[in-house]
Amino acid sequence: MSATPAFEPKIVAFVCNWCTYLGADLAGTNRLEYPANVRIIRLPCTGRIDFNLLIKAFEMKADAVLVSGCHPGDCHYTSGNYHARRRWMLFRELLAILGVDLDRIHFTWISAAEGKKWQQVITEITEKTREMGPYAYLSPARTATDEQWREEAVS
Amino acid sequence: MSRIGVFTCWCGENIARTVDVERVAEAVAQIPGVRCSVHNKYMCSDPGQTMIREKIASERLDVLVVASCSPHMHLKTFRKAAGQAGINPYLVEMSNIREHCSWVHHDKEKATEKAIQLIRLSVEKVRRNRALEPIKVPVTKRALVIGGGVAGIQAALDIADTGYEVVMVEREPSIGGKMAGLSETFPTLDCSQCILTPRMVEVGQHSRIRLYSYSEVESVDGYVGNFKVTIRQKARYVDIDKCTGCGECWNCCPLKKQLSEFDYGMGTRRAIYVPFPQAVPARPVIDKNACTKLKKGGCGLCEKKCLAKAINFKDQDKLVEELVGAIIVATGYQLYRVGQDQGKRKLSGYGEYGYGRYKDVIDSLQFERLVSASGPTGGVIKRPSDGVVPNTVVFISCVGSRDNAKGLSYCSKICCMYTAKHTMLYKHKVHEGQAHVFYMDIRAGGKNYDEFVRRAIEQDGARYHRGRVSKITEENGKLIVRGADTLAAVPLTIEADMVVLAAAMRPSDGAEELAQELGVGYDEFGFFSESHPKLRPVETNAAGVFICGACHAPKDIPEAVAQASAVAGKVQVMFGHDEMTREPEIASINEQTCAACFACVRTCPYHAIEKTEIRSPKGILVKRTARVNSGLCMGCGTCVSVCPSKSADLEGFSEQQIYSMIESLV
Amino acid sequence: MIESLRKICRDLLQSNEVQVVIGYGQSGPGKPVHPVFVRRPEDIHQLVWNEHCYTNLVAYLKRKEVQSLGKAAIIVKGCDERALVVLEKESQLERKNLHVIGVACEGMGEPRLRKCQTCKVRLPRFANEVVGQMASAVDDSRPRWNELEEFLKQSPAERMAYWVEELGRCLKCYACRQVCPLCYCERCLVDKNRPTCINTSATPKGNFAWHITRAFHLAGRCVGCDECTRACPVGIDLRLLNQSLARAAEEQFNYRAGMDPQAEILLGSYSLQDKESFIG
Amino acid sequence: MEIGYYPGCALHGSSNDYEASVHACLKALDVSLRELDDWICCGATAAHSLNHKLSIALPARNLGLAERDGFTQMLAPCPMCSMELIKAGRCLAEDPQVRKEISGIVELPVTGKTKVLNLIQVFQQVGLERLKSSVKTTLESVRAACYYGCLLTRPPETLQFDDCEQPSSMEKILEALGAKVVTWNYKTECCGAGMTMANEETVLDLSHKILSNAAAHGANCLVVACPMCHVNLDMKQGDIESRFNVRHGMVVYYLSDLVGLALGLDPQTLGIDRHFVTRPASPAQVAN
Amino acid sequence: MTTHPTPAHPIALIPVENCYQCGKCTAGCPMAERMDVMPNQIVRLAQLGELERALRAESIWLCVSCQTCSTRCPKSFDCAGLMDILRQQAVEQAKAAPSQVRTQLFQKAFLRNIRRYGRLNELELVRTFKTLAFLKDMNIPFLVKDALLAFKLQQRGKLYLMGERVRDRGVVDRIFQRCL
Repeated sequence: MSATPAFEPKIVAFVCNWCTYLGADLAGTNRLEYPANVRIIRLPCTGRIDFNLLIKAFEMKADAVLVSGCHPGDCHYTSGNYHARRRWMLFRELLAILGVDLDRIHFTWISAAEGKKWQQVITEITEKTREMGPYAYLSPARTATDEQWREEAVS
Repeated sequence: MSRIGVFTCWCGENIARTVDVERVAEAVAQIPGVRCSVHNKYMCSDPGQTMIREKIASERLDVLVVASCSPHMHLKTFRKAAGQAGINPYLVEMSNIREHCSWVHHDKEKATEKAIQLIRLSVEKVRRNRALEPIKVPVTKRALVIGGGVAGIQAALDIADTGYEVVMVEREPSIGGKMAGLSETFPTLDCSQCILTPRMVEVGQHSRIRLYSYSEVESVDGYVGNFKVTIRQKARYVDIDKCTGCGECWNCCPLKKQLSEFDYGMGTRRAIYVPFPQAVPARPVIDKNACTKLKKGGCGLCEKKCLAKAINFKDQDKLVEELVGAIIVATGYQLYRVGQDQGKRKLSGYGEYGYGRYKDVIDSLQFERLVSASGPTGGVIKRPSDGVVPNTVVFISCVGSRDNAKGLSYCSKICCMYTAKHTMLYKHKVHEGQAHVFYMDIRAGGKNYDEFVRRAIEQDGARYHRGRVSKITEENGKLIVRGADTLAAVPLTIEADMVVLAAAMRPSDGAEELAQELGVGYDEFGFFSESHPKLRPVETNAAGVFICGACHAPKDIPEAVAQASAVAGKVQVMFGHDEMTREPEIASINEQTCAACFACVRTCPYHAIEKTEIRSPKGILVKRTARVNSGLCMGCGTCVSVCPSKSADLEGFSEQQIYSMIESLV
Repeated sequence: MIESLRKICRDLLQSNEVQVVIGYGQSGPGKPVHPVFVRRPEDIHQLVWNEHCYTNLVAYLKRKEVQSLGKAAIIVKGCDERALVVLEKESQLERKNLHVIGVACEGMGEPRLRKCQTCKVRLPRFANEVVGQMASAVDDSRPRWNELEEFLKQSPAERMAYWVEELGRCLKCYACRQVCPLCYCERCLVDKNRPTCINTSATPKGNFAWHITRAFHLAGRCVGCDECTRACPVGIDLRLLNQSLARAAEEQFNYRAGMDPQAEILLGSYSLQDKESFIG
Repeated sequence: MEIGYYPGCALHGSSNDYEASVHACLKALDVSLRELDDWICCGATAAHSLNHKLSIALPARNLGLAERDGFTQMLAPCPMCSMELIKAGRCLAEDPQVRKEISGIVELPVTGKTKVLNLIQVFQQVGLERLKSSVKTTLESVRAACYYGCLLTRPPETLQFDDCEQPSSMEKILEALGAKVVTWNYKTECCGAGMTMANEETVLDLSHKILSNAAAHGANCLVVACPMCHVNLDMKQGDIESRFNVRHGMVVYYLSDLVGLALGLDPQTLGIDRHFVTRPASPAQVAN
Repeated sequence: MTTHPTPAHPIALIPVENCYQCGKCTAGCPMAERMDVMPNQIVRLAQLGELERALRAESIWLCVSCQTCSTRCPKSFDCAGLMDILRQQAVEQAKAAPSQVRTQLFQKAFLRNIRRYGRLNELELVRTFKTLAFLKDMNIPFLVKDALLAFKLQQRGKLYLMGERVRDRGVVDRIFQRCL
């Protein structure tokens, strides 16, 4: 358990302007409280969220990254999220083989109506990340999740 | 080095309660480049905005960050304010420290810290904002209406009457669409043609409407305000300008036995024909698949008879171009084909109903012709097989509709009403006749609609059975209809003289191809998709393309007409200005570095990126590159992600802006 | 075999059907095989064909200096040809401006190269003509992902450790990029500044940023010619990265780059049915 | 061509005339049948009425045997059998879990990959052209009502054979043989199937309707490809006539009977003489 | 009393809620006239969890499994399949309609028969069935009814006194054991 009580995870959220950003707004209007660790980067559409941005976020010492946009079929630009979905799917494969900790990178669909879901997602991610402790991107040090992986692997 | 001004808002207590606004202002003031960091109770209020304008002047600020609520709330407000103070509106960014901070956190310490960071994000972004000018797109004040049914007619007339030109394209030889073939309309039972034909004539004679009948849209290029439309005028073999519509030709044509499309095969026409007497234009067309002259070079009687010399057997398809600013799709519907072939793979027909095998099993539009005073039987209900007046008629609803197994899951909405109408019309013409209806649910929502159905049952004695029909067979001249009455919980067999199937409504043939040509979305059934089901019901996701009538979903005449007028309204708003301004936050391509892999072209949801070639003055190919059509780009930025060399970039969310935001998170 | 190959090329040059033949040459027995660009019929003897002709000549088509030589004929193996298919789909070449001479291939190198052991396309499929024929049938029973699966048996951290170590040796010489038949950008992203999307420092960050980008830009495109791995002066096994994406493309989207000229480009299209189990 | 052969209980019992007919006319068309060794009953209605697992296992055992003997295709002339076999085959093919369990139960590895054919499909494989060319006595006096009953086409998504509402595959074959076919309404109505014993009235009613409708549309014989249908329409015809006190006298042929007659085989070899109804001029006699 | 479907209950595994009660099953059912509860009502009862009444219905035993309902169902609901499951349940829970006992007996006899020989032994099937039926209802006419038929079959060489049996009868019995 590498986490210390002092540790406050840094979470970067890349969200689309029309669904998830508004979902987060709704969470605000409904005063749904959640941890203050998330930093939202607003982009027009998940279609705009390039994998280089995610890498950059990790390089900038993000402990977890969230990518979120409109549910399939609801994209403000009709199909941006479909293109994104494919990209992410493959990108995760690449991260997996590189040994990047996939528990540090999250993908969700959150609509403008899902303020509640935004609250839950952020709370969960923050708690989870806090437990896992700071993310040493590219350090071969074994992490908590790694141990977990090992257990699953043997079982 | 830009001079940045940061204006932090209290939003009364909304922000100040959990965010120490003073501390935020002080902290932010330390960020390099920030020349002025102040706060105010209500930034969006007049005093607040005045403060912003004053500071801009006094501190000679050139870019601004307003830290208050969601940009969806007030970005426009503050950009306007800045604009008034002489700053380019696109040099203003907002930090959302209310919805995303003060309202969702209680720990003042953390909230304040976060607020500072959020503002730092925006400061880093705004540094790299570029002054942008709204894109001005000239508007061609002419509208194209595709489809000359009741919806198209309504839209065309509304637009033309406000003084704009309209181009109408109709696939059939005459406008009028399905409504022209209906007998009487629910719930008032007023004669369909009596309502429609005057409107058709108006279209035909309107000085500002150019009608292309017997024509189809071949291709559409350009973008909102500036479409170039190519129209194929199908060879008609009759010069409609010379033709006087006297009728000599079709009266002399020896080929009398051609099945009439207008009568859905219930009646016949000649090889040269006007689909129906009130046709607009009232000019004939030659059926090249029937005409002996065109097939074998014989006959040619009509040509001899025509004093106006309007017949031209050498006629060929012509392509004409029209420039328009808006496109209205009103391509309407067709009936689901009850027989096997649906022209669409995933649908299957009702073998069990024997449509096509039993002459007296007909669909609802065929029945309309049978009861129509102008129909093949002059309005006398005679069954097709032997012309006998049927004493028992079974009407079956939901044929194709709400039948997942046959491929259509949706309700066609109007069948309940017209079936009730059919039973009445039948009863009014055959007094001793008995109408039976097999239905699943009666959906009669609408002004005087349910009353209408009750009338059919209570006054005109239609017998309604709640259940589907399983099979229809023919035995010695009778149609044996095997259904069920689930309310009585009995199987029910009725010996009928005629069966009328309320077949489902489907989009017209070619709807999907047209949608693709226009870059408009459509659902799994081929119905055009509106851009927002509640707030933008007649717009599509392709700017400048609108939809009305049954091409959008099954609907009845009043709805189609209402939608058509709504579209007209939208178009009038658009044509109210000489040019349209569009948000300048769109994509652009660095043509020097573009490798012409055209990944962007493939992924752009709006087909807004084109393949182009850069040529030297001598015309030698220098290189190929992608180029953004600023008239079409909606600024989603998908192209940026797929561009391997990042030659594509997006104003307002440029690579530089985003990266510096991320970097500011250290 | 080689004679018929030379004859075809000689005729092409003589008839001036093409101005240059891109093929394999060898300065002498046992000497390394290298690409040759034959422009005169009399030089045709320079062409050789043996089991050391493993390089993928398609990479030379993107070179301006080669393009300047005029219409080319290129000698390809079944595997190399896949790269041509991708390039054509990405409108980097027009088939009519290129004469493709396919050569039936039993596999290259002694012992066989890794890519050859699981090769499925030993006969070129779209070439103008194919020289030689297959002695043995293509056996596609061979499991293709062994190394990958072996590698994935390690824990994430072990993998990370491996790559930090491996990529740590990267000199940023970009040979992997240069030899790749599918890296044709006029200005590579890594050379772009304002902003610098890819950290160029020779630190783990920099190394990962580059190699992630290189691999991912080949997602659904890499045809597994392994030129990058072969060209790497410090012997980083880049093949693994390419394979992980190739396998995903195949298993998730049933897509193999350069196999079906009709198929829509993987990352240029989408399907409503795409899996999204990983999305919350 | 050689294909596997699963007779099913009926053809080795009271419907031995059907087996005779199938054998004779397929032999004449050089289709040799290899009978599945030690096959067991498919379980029929009883199994799927009383125990689902059994209704998969019994046919699965036979599919297992077929795979063991390397049959790629197997003819099951009884539609009930072929339907049960195909249904089981699909369950197995679709679900590895089921495959595992059932293989255990039937003590044979079984994947369900064997293609099970009904009689019509075998004729289709022989090909209409081949049939045409090998006709010896044309059947012009035949005005057949082709009766498919239930299980030749239903359930359609399991069987994937012909059009379940308006099947026409038998007609095509008969027309190729020069016979006339009538269009009628009861092609796919049920004759009462296995209820013959337990619920006779039902069977008599349903079969009566079928016979009457065929006659009403001018048929001089019924053509079936199912032993049960034959029992109900032929063997029971006497009882039907006495129950409704009518005279049907409707000859009921197996499809293979008519094919056989056209190929010039004699009624005895085809087992036609073992039918119950033989009264009106049989096309064979007309032909000679 | 009503048995509500539980996940354990096989009925819970079929999507009864898909049925929208259009009645096309009833309309096409060749047996509907004779049924006490219409096919669509059977499905309805299943939807309501009123299985008791469905299980005791005669209809499920009148169903001839002709598949017409399933084939024409606009919601592709397998009505015939439901009938099978109900029959199985009815027997397990001993709720089968007494009036339809013959059908059940016949099917029981059928299974017993093939369990013993691996293949159907028609003569024995009739024998067992008739005896079972007789023991139930003591109906002599029905007992002797088909005696003449046997003779007619005999004439046509269609009667086998000794039916066929498979060599490996052990496996057949084991299959039954494992399934029942």
